[in-house]
Amino acid sequence: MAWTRNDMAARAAKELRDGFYVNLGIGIPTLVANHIPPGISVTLQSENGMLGMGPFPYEGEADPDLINAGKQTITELDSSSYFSSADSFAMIRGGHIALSILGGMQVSQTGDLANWMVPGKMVKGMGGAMDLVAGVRRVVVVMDHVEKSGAPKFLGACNLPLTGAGVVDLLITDLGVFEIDRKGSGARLTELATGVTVEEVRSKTEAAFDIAV
Amino acid sequence: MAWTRNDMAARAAKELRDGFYVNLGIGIPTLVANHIPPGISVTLQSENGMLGMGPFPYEGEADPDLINAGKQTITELDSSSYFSSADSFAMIRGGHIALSILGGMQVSQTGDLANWMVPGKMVKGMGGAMDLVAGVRRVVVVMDHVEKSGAPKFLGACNLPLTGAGVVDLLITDLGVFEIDRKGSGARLTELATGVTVEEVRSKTEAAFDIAV
Amino acid sequence: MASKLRDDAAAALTGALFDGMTIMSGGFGLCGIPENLIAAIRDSGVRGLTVISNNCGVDGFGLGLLLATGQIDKMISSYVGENKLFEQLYLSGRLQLEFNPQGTLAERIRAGGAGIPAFFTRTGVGTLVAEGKEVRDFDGELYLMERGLTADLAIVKAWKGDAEGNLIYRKTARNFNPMMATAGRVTVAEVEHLVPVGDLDKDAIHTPGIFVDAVFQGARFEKRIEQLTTRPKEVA
Amino acid sequence: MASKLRDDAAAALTGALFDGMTIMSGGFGLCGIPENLIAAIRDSGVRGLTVISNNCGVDGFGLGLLLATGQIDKMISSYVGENKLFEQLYLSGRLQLEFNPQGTLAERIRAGGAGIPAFFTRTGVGTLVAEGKEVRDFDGELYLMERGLTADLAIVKAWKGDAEGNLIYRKTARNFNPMMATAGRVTVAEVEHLVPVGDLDKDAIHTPGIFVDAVFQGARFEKRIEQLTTRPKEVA
Repeated sequence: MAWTRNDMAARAAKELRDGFYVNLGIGIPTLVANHIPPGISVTLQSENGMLGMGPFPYEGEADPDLINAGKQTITELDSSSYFSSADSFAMIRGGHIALSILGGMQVSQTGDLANWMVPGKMVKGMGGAMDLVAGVRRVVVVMDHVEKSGAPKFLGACNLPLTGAGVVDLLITDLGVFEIDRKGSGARLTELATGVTVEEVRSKTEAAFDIAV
Repeated sequence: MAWTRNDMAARAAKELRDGFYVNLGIGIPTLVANHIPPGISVTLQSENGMLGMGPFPYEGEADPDLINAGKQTITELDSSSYFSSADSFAMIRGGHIALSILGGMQVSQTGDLANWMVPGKMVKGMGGAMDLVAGVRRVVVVMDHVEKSGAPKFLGACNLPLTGAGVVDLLITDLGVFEIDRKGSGARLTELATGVTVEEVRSKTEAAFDIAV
Repeated sequence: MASKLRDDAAAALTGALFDGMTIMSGGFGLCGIPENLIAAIRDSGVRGLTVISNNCGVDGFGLGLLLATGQIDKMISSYVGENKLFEQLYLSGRLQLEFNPQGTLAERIRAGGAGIPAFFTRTGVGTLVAEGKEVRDFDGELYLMERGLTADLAIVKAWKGDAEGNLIYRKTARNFNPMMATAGRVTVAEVEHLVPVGDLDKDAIHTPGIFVDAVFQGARFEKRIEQLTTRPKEVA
Repeated sequence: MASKLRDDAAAALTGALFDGMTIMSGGFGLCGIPENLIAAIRDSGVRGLTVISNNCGVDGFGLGLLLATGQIDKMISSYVGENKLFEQLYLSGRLQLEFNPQGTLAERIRAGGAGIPAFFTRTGVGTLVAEGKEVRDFDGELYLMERGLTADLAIVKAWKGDAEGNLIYRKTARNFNPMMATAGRVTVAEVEHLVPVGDLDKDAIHTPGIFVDAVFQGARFEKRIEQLTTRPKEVA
């Protein structure tokens, strides 16, 4: 019985620490905001140029001048500030964001990430993903463990074009959690989803990993 | 009868055009602001981070948070704006300032300028001078034609450490005006101060120059 | 001083357009885009454009208008394809596309306006983005060299502006507009509110007037929302 | 959230000081300098400092205080020597000095905070500043490669700030403060007016709180004027 999307988001939320500045990607990472542990306060950055993202606006109160990086209407908080996209990515590239949680298509055992392009399909672009994985201090990827076809997504080496090489610190899938050493010393399985066995993970994984559960 | 400091400033002011954004150095260049021709409006930039410099404040109204690049108290205008020093020099380096008028110790016939350092004397630093001559679209130097000792200051090559190489477009001295080609095609004497002869200029100049008066 | 004030978008663009030119256009998605200037560029009929903009609008709005008329030859963007037409034009080879990571694009434009011909960034090392670019080790880390970007024309949209060209943007509509204002050989700004010189807070001006060649108050702003997301009002 | 608010300069610097460290200090001349933090650094007795600051204060004020106590080993500046002591220390070999053109210094700090390890600039080509640096041709023009600058600690001074660390500077007291706030591994800010979170105009915040680790309201600000220049009041 693997983790649900919400379970994965809840697990990712455990990576948050009080006072963290965090950037959340589209999809499951967005759900992480619903699972922030009590007593912990984090500030959400939106890479188009905002710090201190608030929740969606009430019906009828959306402001076209206030959107997040997913182009959704949002709100501001008392603590919010706005800045240009150049200043926003200076913040990201300069290592000022503590944590980025984003989705993935493939992750390799050395922390490579592919999540922006499938050759042969229409390419929409990498947006800010390459900057985020290159600049943010700690990168957590949340993704399904296998393709719909059953093909593994945690690989020895990605075969899709990379978003970044050696950039992932932690991989959370529906089957468990892997710590990855960016410098190439390998991956370790550190947690299993409820009812999932090491054997199941092994059978669905191409990447080499040590067991530390 | 050579030009006075005020004459030189007045001559430099003729280089101003309506709508110009201008940076004026310390000394004679500062006097240029007193000679802005009627019908011409220019905006003065101060490289510490201000556009639209106003005159000195009235007695008793100086604001310690409002100084120019010479560290003098100044005032703002309705049109003024403030920005960081990084943004200020981005403006300068990016070629957005039309004209810089500054003082010089030595100028060469190829437009080299030395105005920041005399070896053996205490060096106070170049401040923003190197950025200004490298970034501003047109650079005018105003200086006495010779040293107090009588030694020429418009030379074949500067012997003082340079502020910039091939950066001066126009040289105004107490004896006349020289157009200089930055690309090295030479200097031309285009104006003589009242009562000054070409022979006098020649005798007090080391640089080679054509005559176009 | 010769005024920078213009009556409308067409007047503000007079003399600034030519076939084959490069135009930077501010905005992120449909947020903070120069609506009036884009429409005027469409109406001008100028062709063969290279457009530098983070996105390319949607069908029938924003830069999508210039796709529909076939005026754009090439886009330099970080994320596109919010509209069907873009995909058709691209797949049929009628539209060239250069992808830049969003932060690299923003920094390239900032560098172009700041007189910096090239800089190094970690972004894109080991990816397709690195192809053909210099990779260099600084203190044991690898970085790519990226070049500054300028354009023949930058079109930007601000919330408030004055006749000196001083501009203030609002909330996340700021995005790429301030850098682009610095990187156009000619920069034209449309504002929602034209205010008297002196009304803007001098410490809060985002774009000093030096960067702006022409400014006008937009006739009307649609300010379309791309993805309306809301929550129900809590009942007391 | 763990508060960034501190009672005073000494509390704000707790744990941030060590001998031999590099400190960036905001301000241009005596304008916009972190007066309270400089005094607290003097009182801490920390030694062997490398200080990055455009200038080095005057005798008895600003960074001149740290010269008087011999705490500074090296300055990285664009213009110094407004005080006699500086000259004495330098000429007697007790103080090292690295000159940077003012714009290059500002940009190096901006780059350091922005994750840019190096960039190219025309400034200084063909001068002493170019010694030992890579010179490179871009499109027929020569440029120098300059490196990004960071520091163990950045001390900045703002006009208004809140407990989140959001800062707004006033007039030309802004100068080097915003870039330095981004380039310190630890950044401490002193403000003239501490205001409730939410009071600052969100579009006008110069330094978002993410860059600030500790903030306090300065006990008193002398705000000394270096060169008082005035004109007589016109009589009506």
